Amino acid sequence: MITVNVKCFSQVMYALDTDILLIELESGATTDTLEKIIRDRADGKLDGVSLRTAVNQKYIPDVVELKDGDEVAFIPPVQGG
Amino acid sequence: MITVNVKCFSQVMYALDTDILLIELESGATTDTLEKIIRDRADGKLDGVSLRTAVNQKYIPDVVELKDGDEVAFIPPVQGG
Amino acid sequence: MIHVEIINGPITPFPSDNSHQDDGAELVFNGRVRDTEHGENITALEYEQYEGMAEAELRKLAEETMQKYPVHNLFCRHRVGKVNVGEASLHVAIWTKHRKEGLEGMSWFISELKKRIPIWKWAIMEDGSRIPSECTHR
Amino acid sequence: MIHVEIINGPITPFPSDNSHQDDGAELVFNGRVRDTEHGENITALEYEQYEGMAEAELRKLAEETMQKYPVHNLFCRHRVGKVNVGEASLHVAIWTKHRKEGLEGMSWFISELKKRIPIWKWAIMEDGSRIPSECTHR
Repeated sequence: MITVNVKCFSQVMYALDTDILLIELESGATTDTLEKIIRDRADGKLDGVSLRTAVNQKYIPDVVELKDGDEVAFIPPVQGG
Repeated sequence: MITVNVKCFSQVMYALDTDILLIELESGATTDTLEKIIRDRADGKLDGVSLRTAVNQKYIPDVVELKDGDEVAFIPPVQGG
Repeated sequence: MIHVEIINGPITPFPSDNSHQDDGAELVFNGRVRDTEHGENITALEYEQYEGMAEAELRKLAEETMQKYPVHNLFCRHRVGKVNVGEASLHVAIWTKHRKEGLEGMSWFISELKKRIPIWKWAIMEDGSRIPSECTHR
Repeated sequence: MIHVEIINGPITPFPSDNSHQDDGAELVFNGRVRDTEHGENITALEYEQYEGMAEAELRKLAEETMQKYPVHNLFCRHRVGKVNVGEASLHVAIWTKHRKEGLEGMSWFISELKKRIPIWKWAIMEDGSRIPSECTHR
């Protein structure tokens, strides 16, 4: 098993009512598995919200395997400026 | 006869070596007659220089008849900014 | 040269001095908080960032802008926390030889910033409530 | 609101304050004198104007810009006389609701200014000589 930190911002924070989650996953679990878990926890509140994945503070272009201790964020549409 | 003031700027001033000319013209003379006089005085130094005409500090879109006391400028390419 | 910063508190503009002997064009943008969001009156926006990643992405974006456009200097300050109506949340200054590339570089930089820098905003309404602001992506 | 001025002496920037409650975008352009003209080193440019007409044309152009683009405020100062390398000869500030129209309005305003405002420049060379600067129309 591995543990990852999920950082939650904006709509994700609003949907899950927390800014950080510690989640245990099977070894070899990937970002899309984790995204599904997060979306399930949001209980529909993230339906239709596009999320980009960042691992260890970098956007990843595709699905990657997670490692123990990774920091993951599912980034809802940004609003800077 | 009418008298007009011709204001000279930039290349025109450089070509005629003056910043103002008083020119006498036949009554009914037009801006293009005056432009020809100015270009002749420049002795070739304004050949190939495009000039826009301003009468009483306004660009005129076409040839107009001049009146006594008019202020005329043949405006070489501008360079503000 | 690049200078990017995410700051909590009012933005001090970058100095506009006479030291840029080869930069004919200096372009400065201030993005200010408007008094309405989606037609409703607000008193402020509160900006939230992904700390660390936001500044790193901003730096990466500044580097890309300078690769894509002949920009000599790109300075940017983005504010987080509460920003009252009228105040600047974003300040960007770009120095280029000619204005054309400055305008293009500025336009591209801000468009991309609004697509990828992990910063979000919450609207502070007149009654004091705090609601997530919708994404506009403009 | 329009504010245009042709001045002889250093340009003081227009104030960038927090009073624009409905203008999300504030764009400022400074056109500065570069240290070369046509590949030769210069120490300054000297700007000459058609007094009266230059400011009138500048006002007309500002009005046209505000008809063509949704610009709320357009302020412009153009300097005449000797302007040393590095100093600003042109200062333009535009306030709009969104940045897109500000960038477009700024671009159009300066392009047109360079086509029609009766201002010319002379290059002051390193040896002190003063020669007419060629037109570039960029």
